[in-house]
Amino acid sequence: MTVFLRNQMRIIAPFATLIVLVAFFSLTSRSFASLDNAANVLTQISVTGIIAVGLTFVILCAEIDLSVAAIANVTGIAVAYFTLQEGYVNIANVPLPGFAAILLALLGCFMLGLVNAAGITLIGIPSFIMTLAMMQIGAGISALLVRGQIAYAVPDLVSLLGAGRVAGIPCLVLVAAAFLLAGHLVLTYTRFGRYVYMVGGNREAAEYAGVNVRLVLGAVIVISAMCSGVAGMLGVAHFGSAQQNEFDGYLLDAIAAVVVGGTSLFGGRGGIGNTIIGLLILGVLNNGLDHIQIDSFLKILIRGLILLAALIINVYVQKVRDSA
Amino acid sequence: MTVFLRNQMRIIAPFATLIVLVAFFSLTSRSFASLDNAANVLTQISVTGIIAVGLTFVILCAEIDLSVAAIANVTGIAVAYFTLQEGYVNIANVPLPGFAAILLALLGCFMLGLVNAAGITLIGIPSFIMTLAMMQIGAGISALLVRGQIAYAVPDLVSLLGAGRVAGIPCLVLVAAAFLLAGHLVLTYTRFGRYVYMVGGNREAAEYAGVNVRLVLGAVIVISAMCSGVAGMLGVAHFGSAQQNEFDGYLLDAIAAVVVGGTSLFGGRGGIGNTIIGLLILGVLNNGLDHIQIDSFLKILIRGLILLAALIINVYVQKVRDSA
Amino acid sequence: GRSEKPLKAAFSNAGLQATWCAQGKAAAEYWGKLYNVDVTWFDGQLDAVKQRAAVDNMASQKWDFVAIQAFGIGTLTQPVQKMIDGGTPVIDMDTLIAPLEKINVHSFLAPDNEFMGSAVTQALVAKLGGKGKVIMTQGALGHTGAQGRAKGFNAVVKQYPGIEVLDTQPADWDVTKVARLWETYLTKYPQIDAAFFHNDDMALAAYNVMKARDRTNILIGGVDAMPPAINAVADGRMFATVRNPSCRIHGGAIIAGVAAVTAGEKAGSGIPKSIVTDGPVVTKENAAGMLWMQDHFLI
Amino acid sequence: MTEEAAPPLELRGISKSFGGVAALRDVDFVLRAGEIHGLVGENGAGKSTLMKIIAGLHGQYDGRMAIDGRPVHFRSPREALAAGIGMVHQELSVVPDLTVAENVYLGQQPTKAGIVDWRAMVDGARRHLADLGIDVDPRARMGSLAIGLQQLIELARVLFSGARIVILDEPTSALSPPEVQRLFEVLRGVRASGRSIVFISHFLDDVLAISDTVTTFRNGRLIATEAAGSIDKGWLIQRMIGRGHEELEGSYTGAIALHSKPDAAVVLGVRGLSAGRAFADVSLDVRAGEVLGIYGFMGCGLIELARTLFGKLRADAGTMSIDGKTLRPRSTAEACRAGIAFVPESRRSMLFHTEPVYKNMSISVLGRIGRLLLRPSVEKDIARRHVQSLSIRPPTVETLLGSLSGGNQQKVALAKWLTWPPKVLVLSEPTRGMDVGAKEDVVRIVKGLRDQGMGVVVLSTEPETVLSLADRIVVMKKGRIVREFAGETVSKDQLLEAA
Ligand SMILES: Nc1ncnc2c1ncn2[C@@H]1O[C@H](COP(=O)(O)OP(=O)(O)OP(=O)(O)O)[C@@H](O)[C@H]1O
Ligand SMILES: Nc1ncnc2c1ncn2[C@@H]1O[C@H](COP(=O)(O)OP(=O)(O)OP(=O)(O)O)[C@@H](O)[C@H]1O
Ligand SMILES: [Mg+2]
Ligand SMILES: [Mg+2]
Repeated sequence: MTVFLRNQMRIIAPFATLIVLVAFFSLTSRSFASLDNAANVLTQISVTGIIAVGLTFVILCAEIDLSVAAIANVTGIAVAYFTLQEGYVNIANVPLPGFAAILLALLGCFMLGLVNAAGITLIGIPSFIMTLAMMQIGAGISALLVRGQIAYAVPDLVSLLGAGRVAGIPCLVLVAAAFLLAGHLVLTYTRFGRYVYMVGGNREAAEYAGVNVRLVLGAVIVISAMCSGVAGMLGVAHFGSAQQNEFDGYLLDAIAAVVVGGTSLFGGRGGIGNTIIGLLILGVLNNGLDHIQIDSFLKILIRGLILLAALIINVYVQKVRDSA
Repeated sequence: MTVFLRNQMRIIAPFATLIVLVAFFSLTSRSFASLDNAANVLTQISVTGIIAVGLTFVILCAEIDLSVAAIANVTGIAVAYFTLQEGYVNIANVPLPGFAAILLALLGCFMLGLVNAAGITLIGIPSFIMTLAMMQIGAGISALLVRGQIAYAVPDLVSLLGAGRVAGIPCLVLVAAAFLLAGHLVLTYTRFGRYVYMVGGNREAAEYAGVNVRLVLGAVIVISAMCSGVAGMLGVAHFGSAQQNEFDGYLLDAIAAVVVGGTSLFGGRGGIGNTIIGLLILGVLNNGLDHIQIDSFLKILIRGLILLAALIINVYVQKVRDSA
Repeated sequence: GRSEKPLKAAFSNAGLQATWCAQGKAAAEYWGKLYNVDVTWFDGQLDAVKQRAAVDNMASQKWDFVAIQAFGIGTLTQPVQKMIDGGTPVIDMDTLIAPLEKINVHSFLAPDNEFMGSAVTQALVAKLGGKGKVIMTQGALGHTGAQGRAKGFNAVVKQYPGIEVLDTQPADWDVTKVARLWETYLTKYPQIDAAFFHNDDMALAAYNVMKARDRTNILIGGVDAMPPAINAVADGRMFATVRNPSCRIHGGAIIAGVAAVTAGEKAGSGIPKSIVTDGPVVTKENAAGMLWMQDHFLI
Repeated sequence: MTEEAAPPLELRGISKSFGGVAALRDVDFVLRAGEIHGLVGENGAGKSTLMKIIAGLHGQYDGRMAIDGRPVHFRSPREALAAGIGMVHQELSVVPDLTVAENVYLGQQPTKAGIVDWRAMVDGARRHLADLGIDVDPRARMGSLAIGLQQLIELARVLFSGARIVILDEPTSALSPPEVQRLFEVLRGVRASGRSIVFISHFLDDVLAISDTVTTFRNGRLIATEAAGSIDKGWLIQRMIGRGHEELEGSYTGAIALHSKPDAAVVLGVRGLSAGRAFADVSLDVRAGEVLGIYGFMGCGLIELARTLFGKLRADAGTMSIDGKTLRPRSTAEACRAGIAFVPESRRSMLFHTEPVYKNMSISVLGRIGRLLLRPSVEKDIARRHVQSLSIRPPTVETLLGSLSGGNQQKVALAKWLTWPPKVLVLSEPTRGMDVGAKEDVVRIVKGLRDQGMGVVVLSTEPETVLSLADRIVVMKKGRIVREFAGETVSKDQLLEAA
């Protein structure tokens, strides 16, 4: 095998999985393979996609962030909290001008990211449990802000980006694409991006080579929080409401997207390309299962089994690559 | 500091946290410090406790099992599925004699554990994502078995162990105590237990010392599944019903108990003693917050913050220990 | 009537994350103040295990009466039985704590989910003139409320051969799943005339998707009739919803509790074992009045 | 002081301790412009610690450091790098998942307008590697290369990073002799450009050959600094160990006569063993009571062969037998049960640093001490015996392994196989990174085991090690056995030639 092909194996395996899924659903459902539905799939993976960009950075560093969904939720709720709500919304909120609301919400998720980063890099709490605690803290803040109510209004800009369309294309998809592209460029073409791979590939070597490992780790955690925050804000606009636990399902989806795409949980291998494939695999899987007539109770199991199959393929292909 | 004291630091720090919590709640609530409530706390941590025994083995080996709650749920549902239900329960189930139902349910969770073990040790999927997939598969099987309905009846033996009392003490507490004790004895006094610590401490070294590392890892994963299965069965008896997603909350609780107790996520350090303290900390925290007058929405946040505080203390004390 | 000495009551409901439950809490506290009852809340956090722990803790304290909405049927039986055995009247709200023959609660105040489902469906079908394509989006399949509402829906559509049911997939009360499902539906089905949702939150989320694709001609029916939905009905975003009277149930629990303590009402004699607390269908015509009653915790 | 210019690097009164253990005591060290400064000393003498202080890895120490006369105190490798100090660490530190090119530029990827310039990086890497005489595709994945190559690439990184002071901590331990010669040429080139080099090695001949000045360390103290031209190996050993060096030196150099035992029973038979690209068609016989040495250059398949014998790697073809019984180990546990024992080359991967000594010794024999239950008192008794017979310091079995010195750790690693002696003991690089004194201990222990009738296989890239231990020697080259020496006299040169 050529060096090039071998290097590409990490992305070829998930890609094959994706092709198989698309072919399967195209054959079993008449409504699946349409342009309109392709747009659906893209919209459906957009929020996950924005979260997954940050998570890719974190996982490339061989860390994990379990607080992404909670931070998305807090930020979405916060931006609504600072927006004037309709009279029937029963929340004692603090209406501010749109830009102020957005800034405050982003500041909020930045702070939460900073707390995560401090816990992990300064105090030395493993990221798994630091972000587990942050997940609870995020849920707590969300609960305090909305107090069981639902808010609907968000600033116009957020609403445009989350629910608007430009030339027929949902802005949300464009934003997600922009985030993915930016993530890819940063990872591939900036020193910081290369440091991320170095820190994930061999933390000690990175440190010896003069990389400020703590700073890189901290930055990566904050980036993850910021991506989650943006995803949460736009998600609230997209779904039309801000409420507690709204984004809970996104934690596993985002992790699964990154990992199914072929990025290694042990760090240093993979990238945004893999994440995109992973997002598409999960997006097609979730969307496709809605298109075929299938026992609702069976769906959960099938989803789990396909996930497992994708993982097994990834691992085997990886072995082929490593031994070649 | 003496060697002895230093070795004990890993348990002293969480213990201090526990004492502080107990003192705090005793002072702020009149109903907290009662024998009756102590029994409450013990009962409430029993199901988590049984799960946490298996999880302690897994985490000592520097692995993780995210499928514990899902496997508990499947097993609980399975044992009910094989039991004759009242006429108003609308599940097409397969009634069998009690002992057969119990055996089948245990066999079921054993098989799921085996699949986990095979994925991790034979195929080489990282435990984090293997058990993530298993979590979905478990949820899928649960859904298929109960199909949105609720089952109530379980075999008499399960019902006795999960909901009965002996000499005024809930059997569930006794079972949990037995599991914790057995776990402690196995970890401390058997060859297998030593291997668990060694595999967690330095996997490669264990392998070069002739330890069958795969076997130990596989065993530990299966033990975790079996503990979860038993917890699920007794949990169903304790709660009085078997339904989908009933045990979802136990995943984070069990992980938190093990980690807050001071067992290292990086393996090789900690033990059942730590897990017991961790269980008590979480149990007292959850229970105590119900006893003081406090805004319900604030509770979630406070819980998260106390969790974080406990983790920070653990990490700092650990540093003191390591540097001393 | 109002209690002379202050009473202590404990409430627990499924989870305050849900607007319906949060409104119930406000109603219970409002009526509690009027009736001189001090209400302590034990949040179930939409988690059977957490609610069980909370109710265990409730049961180890002393209360004049207790009111509970179970998140998972059958999961609270033991502590509730303990309180009943200790002589505390337990009022069951909205969802069965356990099948009624298994436990002797003071009274069970609940809406008729089947009725709610059929009433809204009936309104939709009538508007369609008995002909058209409809979709039902279900709550979590394990939820008894969802099961009742689905039953009501099915009973109505069965009577109209002109009605075609296109899809009935569950969205588990989750607005993100609703959005995903409805994006697919709007792609898959060029014609959808009406949609019935097992609650309003899901209906409003789906409306969002419909609006994004200019498919707002779909008649939307929901359940709960919380203020945002009533407003949606008033301004035409939704066609109808049916009131699931949270205030009536939670306020009723206060009144039933006070009556049990002060007037010595007994289950089955003074107060029926089971009380159906139904609400009306809300359409443009009665929307304003419904909103006012909710503002004052009347329904 | 009457010097015209301050030295590039000057350390005064440096002391450093870890916990209660003093690693450096009051060290004065001066590095001059354009010199190669050799550094030797026993394991644990403090060489690496001093260098890590210079390179900014240990920010906390007592004493003063100055660069060009300016006082400095580095708290991170970044600060040291910025001041022109580059270090190649004792342990390989590369990023296996990145390309060769990026590893050459690790942490200093060239940028154009803030954007990483991949083309410049690949071209530059190719040029630098060519200077070291290495021909690899800079776009290849680092992890796919042999360890020796990786080591050279790491060297290239530091040598060409533009550092004014280059520290090499045992850079040659993974290199083949020709590679070492190439490295020396490059080092001389660096010296000629006026830069300074610190060269640490346990190969005293290498140190004497390349250095201008040599400094010896013992027990955390700087003992002496001399011009390399005026001293010899004996002098160095005397300073390093502080005791007579004659017998040490004897086993260490020169030609030795092999005494093989052709009539002893074969315990381990290997026929046509092959594994991937690592080695092919290896056939060996190991007899009871003899030490079979296997010599070869780094990357010739030694490491893989050792692991295959112990069941850690799976063979593609060929057979193994123990006492004539065929063995096809699928796990290390299986090999172990059949009577094979193994000590790998890296301390990090064979010991439990956070566990006490006795647990490190008993791990392999727990099943014999008690089938199901542990018997700590028996474990400790056994451990005490080994601690005494191997004179391990400190002589307590409860000490945490991590607090032992490297040589003592190495002894513990061996000790775990001594309770129930295995039939075959496979030692991979048993003396890598060990000082001459510790090497002597290993030789003594291994010969003792041999005399008890054990079959021993020693695989090493260090000719001295093979020569001092083996009764019979085979030489491996590119994964195949090319030569066997038995019952004759053999010297280092002959070995090198065969490989
Ligand atoms: N990070 C550390 N923590 C605790 N002790 C340490 C640490 N690093 C070194 N030491 C101790 O300091 C002493 C000096 O170690 P150092 O690594 O400098 O020796 P060395 O001369 O480089 O030996 P070698 O030739 O084996 O590489 C040893 O006793 C070692 O155990
Ligand atoms: N020759 C030997 N030298 C040193 N240690 C050995 C030797 N042979 C076996 N051992 C060690 O003793 C342990 C127990 O060996 P034994 O053959 O008794 O295993 P066992 O108790 O049968 O294990 P299992 O029950 O897994 O088969 C082995 O795991 C190995 O580490
Ligand atoms: Mg060293
Ligand atoms: Mg055996």
